[in-house]
Amino acid sequence: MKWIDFKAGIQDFWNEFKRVKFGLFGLILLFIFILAILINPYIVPFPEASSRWRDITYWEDNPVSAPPVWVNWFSSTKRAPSLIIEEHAFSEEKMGKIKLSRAVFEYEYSYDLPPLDVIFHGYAIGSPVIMLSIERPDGHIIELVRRPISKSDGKEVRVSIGKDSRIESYNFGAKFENLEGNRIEREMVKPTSVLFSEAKEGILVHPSPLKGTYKLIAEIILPAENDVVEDIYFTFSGGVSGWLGTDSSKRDIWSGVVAGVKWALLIGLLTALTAVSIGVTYGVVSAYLGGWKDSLMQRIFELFLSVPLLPVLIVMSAIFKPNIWIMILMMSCFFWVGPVKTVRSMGLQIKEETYIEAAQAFGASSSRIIFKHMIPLLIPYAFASMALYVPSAIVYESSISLLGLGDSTIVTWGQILHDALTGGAVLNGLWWWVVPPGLFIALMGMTFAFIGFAMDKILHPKLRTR
Amino acid sequence: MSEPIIKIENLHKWFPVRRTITQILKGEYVWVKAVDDITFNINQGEIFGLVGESGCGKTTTGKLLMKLLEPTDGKIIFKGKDVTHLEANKLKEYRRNVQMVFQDPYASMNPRFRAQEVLEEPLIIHQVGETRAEREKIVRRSLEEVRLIPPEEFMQRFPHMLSGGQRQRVATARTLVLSPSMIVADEPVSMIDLSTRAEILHMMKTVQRELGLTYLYITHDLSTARYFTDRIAVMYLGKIVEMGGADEIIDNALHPYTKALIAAVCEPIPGRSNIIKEVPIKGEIPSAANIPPGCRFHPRCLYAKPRCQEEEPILKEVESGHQVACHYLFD
Amino acid sequence: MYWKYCIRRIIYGLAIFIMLIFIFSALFNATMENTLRSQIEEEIRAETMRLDTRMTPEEVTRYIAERREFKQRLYHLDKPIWSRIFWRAVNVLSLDFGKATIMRSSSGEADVWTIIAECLPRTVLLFTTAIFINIVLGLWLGLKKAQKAGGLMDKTTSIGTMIVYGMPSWWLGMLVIMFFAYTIKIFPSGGLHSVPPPTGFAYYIDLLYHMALPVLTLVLIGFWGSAFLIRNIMLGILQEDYIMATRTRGIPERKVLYGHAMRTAAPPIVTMALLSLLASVGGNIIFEGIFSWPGLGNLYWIAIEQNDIPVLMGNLFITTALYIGGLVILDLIYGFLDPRIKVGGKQQ
Amino acid sequence: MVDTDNVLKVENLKINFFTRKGIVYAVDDISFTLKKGETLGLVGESGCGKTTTVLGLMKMVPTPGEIIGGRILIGGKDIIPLSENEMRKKVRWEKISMVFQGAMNCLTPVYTIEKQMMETIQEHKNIDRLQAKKCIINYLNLVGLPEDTIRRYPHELSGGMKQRIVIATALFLEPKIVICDEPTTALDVVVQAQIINLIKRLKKKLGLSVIFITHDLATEAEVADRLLVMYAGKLVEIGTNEQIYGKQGLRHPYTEKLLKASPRLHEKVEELSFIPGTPPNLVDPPSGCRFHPRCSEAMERCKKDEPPLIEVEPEHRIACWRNHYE
Repeated sequence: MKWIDFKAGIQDFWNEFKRVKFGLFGLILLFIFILAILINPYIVPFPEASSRWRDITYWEDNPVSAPPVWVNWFSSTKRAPSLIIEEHAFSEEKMGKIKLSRAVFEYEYSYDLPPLDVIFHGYAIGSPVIMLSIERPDGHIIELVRRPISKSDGKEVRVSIGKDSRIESYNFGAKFENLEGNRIEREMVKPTSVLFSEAKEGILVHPSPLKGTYKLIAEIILPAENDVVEDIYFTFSGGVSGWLGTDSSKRDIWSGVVAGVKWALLIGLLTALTAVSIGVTYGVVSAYLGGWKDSLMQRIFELFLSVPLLPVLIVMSAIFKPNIWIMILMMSCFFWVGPVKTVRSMGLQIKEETYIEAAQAFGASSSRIIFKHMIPLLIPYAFASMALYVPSAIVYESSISLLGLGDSTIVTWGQILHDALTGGAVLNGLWWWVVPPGLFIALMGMTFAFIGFAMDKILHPKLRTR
Repeated sequence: MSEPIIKIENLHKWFPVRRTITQILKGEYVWVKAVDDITFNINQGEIFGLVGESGCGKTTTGKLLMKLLEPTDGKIIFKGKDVTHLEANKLKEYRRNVQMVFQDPYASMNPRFRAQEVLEEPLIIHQVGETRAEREKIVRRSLEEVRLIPPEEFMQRFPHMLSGGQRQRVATARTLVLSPSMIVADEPVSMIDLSTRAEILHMMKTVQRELGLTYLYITHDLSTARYFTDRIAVMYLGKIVEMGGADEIIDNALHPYTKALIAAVCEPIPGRSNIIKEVPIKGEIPSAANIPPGCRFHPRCLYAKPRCQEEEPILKEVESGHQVACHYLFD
Repeated sequence: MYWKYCIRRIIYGLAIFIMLIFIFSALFNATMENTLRSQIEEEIRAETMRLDTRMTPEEVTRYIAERREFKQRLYHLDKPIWSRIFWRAVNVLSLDFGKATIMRSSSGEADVWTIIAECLPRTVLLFTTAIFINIVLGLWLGLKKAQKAGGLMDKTTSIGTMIVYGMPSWWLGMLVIMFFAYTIKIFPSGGLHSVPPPTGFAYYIDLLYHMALPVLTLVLIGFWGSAFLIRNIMLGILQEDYIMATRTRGIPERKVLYGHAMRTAAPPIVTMALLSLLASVGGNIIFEGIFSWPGLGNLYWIAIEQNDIPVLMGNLFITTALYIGGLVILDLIYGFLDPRIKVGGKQQ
Repeated sequence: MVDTDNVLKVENLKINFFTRKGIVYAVDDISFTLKKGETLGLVGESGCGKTTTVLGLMKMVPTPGEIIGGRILIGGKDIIPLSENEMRKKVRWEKISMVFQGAMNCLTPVYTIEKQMMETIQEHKNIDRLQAKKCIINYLNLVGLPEDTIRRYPHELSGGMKQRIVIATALFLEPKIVICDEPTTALDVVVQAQIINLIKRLKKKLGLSVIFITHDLATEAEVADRLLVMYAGKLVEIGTNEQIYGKQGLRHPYTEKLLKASPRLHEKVEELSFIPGTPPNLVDPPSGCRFHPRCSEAMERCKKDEPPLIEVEPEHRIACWRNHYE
């Protein structure tokens, strides 16, 4: 087929396709998905989610099982969201060889529930000492942590106020609290809830939030000339976090779900492409050859058709532990039977067309007839069925992943759901962990269903209603 | 107009039928005898008509001549050479010489090919014409031969952009690009509207005269056969029952079946609407898998005798060039 | 004519099943033999523990070697590979799936077939109920859609079909459980029946109560598809000449639709609906795990979690048998409904 | 006033198809009558609106088609205003029945012949099964089929047999008008002749009025007493068999050309004539006389004005400007 004809063909098809509204809608959705892959780093807070999904250090600043931020919009008690504060006022003092730097971070607190943790980050060389304190809107200054760093050539420093300032917080709270009536274990105190609450009775038991501007002060003593602490910032592990919350391993679900888009598309499209190409060729060849060859090919086809797909895939995955590529191959190995029956009957019809006979009468070879005359006619059908196999492939992969048999080097929606299931998300009502990944599977399926059904509608004029 | 270009000798085509298990166990075979022992010659430059009802084996005969089907038995001799069974390369050569026009011109062209591509395809398959330009020249010439003038206007059209008549012209032009010596035309006008039917037949006849072609014209329509052909063979259930000059057969039909066929033909002549014109035939054509013994026409024949049920009649010459297979006529 | 067709179809189904069993046996041979070998070793170790303490170490070694040889012969492990595969397939076909490594049936037996036989009826119960409701709803909606094709109802429900097209049933199951079992707490979150199960008539009510959520989920996912399929089949038939001819004969629309059109559509509807649902049984099987419905699907979960290969394999064989059985039944129904098969081909 | 002679009278019938590509004027202002006991032939090339016209007579125009004007009088009563229900119960099959094009596809494949015929009888007549069955067998015998045919499924019968069954079905409610839409096209020559004979015989025997549609002038000559010639949704000529097929006579150029294009069996002709060009697209039909682009005798006037049907001799009307001043 010449390029110009191909273009004309596409143009015709497009003109038809444009009329099917839901098909267009599907295309728009697909475009959005592809866009999400392309601009992934700009729309997620954790762009390395895909490669470091199972690396706990990558997620440690996040809260555990926090709901999404927009929950605040619908709730009367506002929770502090996760936050990173990098901006700070910096001053430095020299006392002989020793340097004293002081960085002041401002934090605007206007919520009802405090963040779960406040963490100091920095990069240290030498053996500096880090002292953290907080200045509250009511003027109290509380010294929180004093952390000397052992000699190093450079390492990440991470100081969690929530973990390391229990005693200081307790001591501060105890000054106001009536301890007679309420015996409170020191270990039970949540430092952030003390620090961000009004200094009055009940601060330990029933804290009420103290809204206003807080100053987080980091004082760093640098004993040697070359000692440095740089890239300092505070992270707040919020009571709500990210667009879709976090899971019980502190992972940001939004980042994970977006990272899953490209794998879903890859699995779906690659499987559908291979399977449909094999299936269409198989069907046409079987129809064209006819006779005992056709019978034999049909028997093989029926053998494959009689295989209960998912159970076999599950057992194969459980036993062979395949990676994602092998999994795609496995699915293609069974998916190809899908279009065969229709293609074969279409092929038989086309074979009966006089122009095939005419080509034979001119002495055209079998391969010429199959590839020049028969397959081009089936291409629209092939595309339509391809679109309709994409969701199946995605669902099958998710199902296998749900059982915990997926490829652990990548992150797919099925795996997130597996984690949710084993993490007790259903039981504990952590809906933000269960809904999004499944919704994305369903959305992706819907996208291709829209496109596929639209193509189907164009291809079967008999089903047209007007 | 004297040398036979093709000789068909005792040609058979039996299709096997799917057997039941008991039949397989008993070793019985069931055949659909689509073509059952036919013999005829077609002379150089002649138009030979093959007439019969659907299922009589006329199309199968055409396909056998085209080598689209392998004969079960018998011989096909083309220009003195036995072409019954051919190897791939010889077959290709044979197909350059014998071409086919199909019943439905629209169906006989790939709807995705432009007229030019349709015409080019045989050239590409047979590697005729070194360059595109050379091939285009041949395509142009053959379009002119079928009176599609100017050819440029039609070359870029898809089949659906052509009218029925134009399509059949393109289909005919396609058979001409390889300059064959014989064309098998299988009901070339039955799918075409009456108003253009005559046009196509006229064109085909002109081309035949100009290029000295030989036609095998397969049809169920006796009236076009009379107009178009020189000689006619009437087939019934895989056998030729009568053969002879076109005028001779129609004006002087001898076989009861031919007579029935002629009687059944409608003609645009006034004053027939009140007459019930009897067709001298009984019942309907039986399946080719279940051929009656003896003369295969006897269950439907009004003149059948006991002999007809037992003995199969053979073609006998009654006049020069007029052969009939019927016991009734010779008793 | 019809019974001949039936017998042929059943024999053919059996042949395919046997072939698949051989293929599976070959495919998973290595894993299954490894499991078998370690099971043998375990048994021998258990036997040696019980041995007479007065035996010399040489005697013990010889004893172990003898026992090992005996057991390996028992399980055909001493034969060449093709023969091992053959025997495995033969065992499977005689419903001998070996012993489970960890899992036990409710009566405490380790025999794989017993474990599976316990689960089988539950899966059949759940899915046949869902299939039945699906077809009834699908027929109702599909007919309505075909009748007013292109109308508002047809369009919106078609969009519905597309929306649920790629939705995994088990995910919907999770949502349904979260909502009905944990939020508004009107249905149990899973299981076959309450603990302890009630007796008598209440047992069946309890069973229905537990079935409600999984069936609801399967129907919610499934019936859109069958409605769409039935709509397309009906729409195709409604455009046939004989429907027009029947209408001109003055037959009322109701009879045209429910008589002629439906009756002609019956064979393809039955096949396509059952086929898609059969596929959904194959595709929804792990769905049981979500609802802790103790059927074959749930068995996959547990077998995988506990790495119990014999149970996993046995389960696969039974699922395959069920699936092929479904296909055969389908064809039998088709043949029964289509006079062209029932009465025989064209008149000769 | 009840017209005793005319069982059917069609006045200014207009049927349009409202398609995406535009309005197709499939049947454009057609008037004719069907007399008692006659066979009216309707001829024309494929796509000229023959089938649409007769479907219109039964008010069975398939969507997106609609009858947009005119009157259809059966026994003097206009059926256009009738509701679907009245049509179904009183008109269809009782007054007017139809034998469809491609009888092969007109029988429901999953029902036996008996069931289909029985259903039709019981829908219209209040008789018990036994009587109905007798009636069915009666009519099957009438069309030359054996009694045991009623137990058969359609796929067990040959094309000719199915056509006979369809004819029997069309007749057994004793309608006055039977429409035959190309009943012989898909059949073999011999069977064709048999079916034509059958229709003629039944017509005489039962006193039917028949509308017989075909694209083949030769077939029409065998059956029709009077003919309507249609071209591109318009009637171009109405005349008796003699007037249309007779040796000499005045004919519409289109009819004339069609006749010259049909080969004859018993007349050897060296050259057949033909009509150049193709039938027009009915979304945008040619102005004036719709045949003028293909007519060799077209005048200036033909391009502008549409010719009316003008009576040129008794019973013979032609829509052509050529005859206008004569």
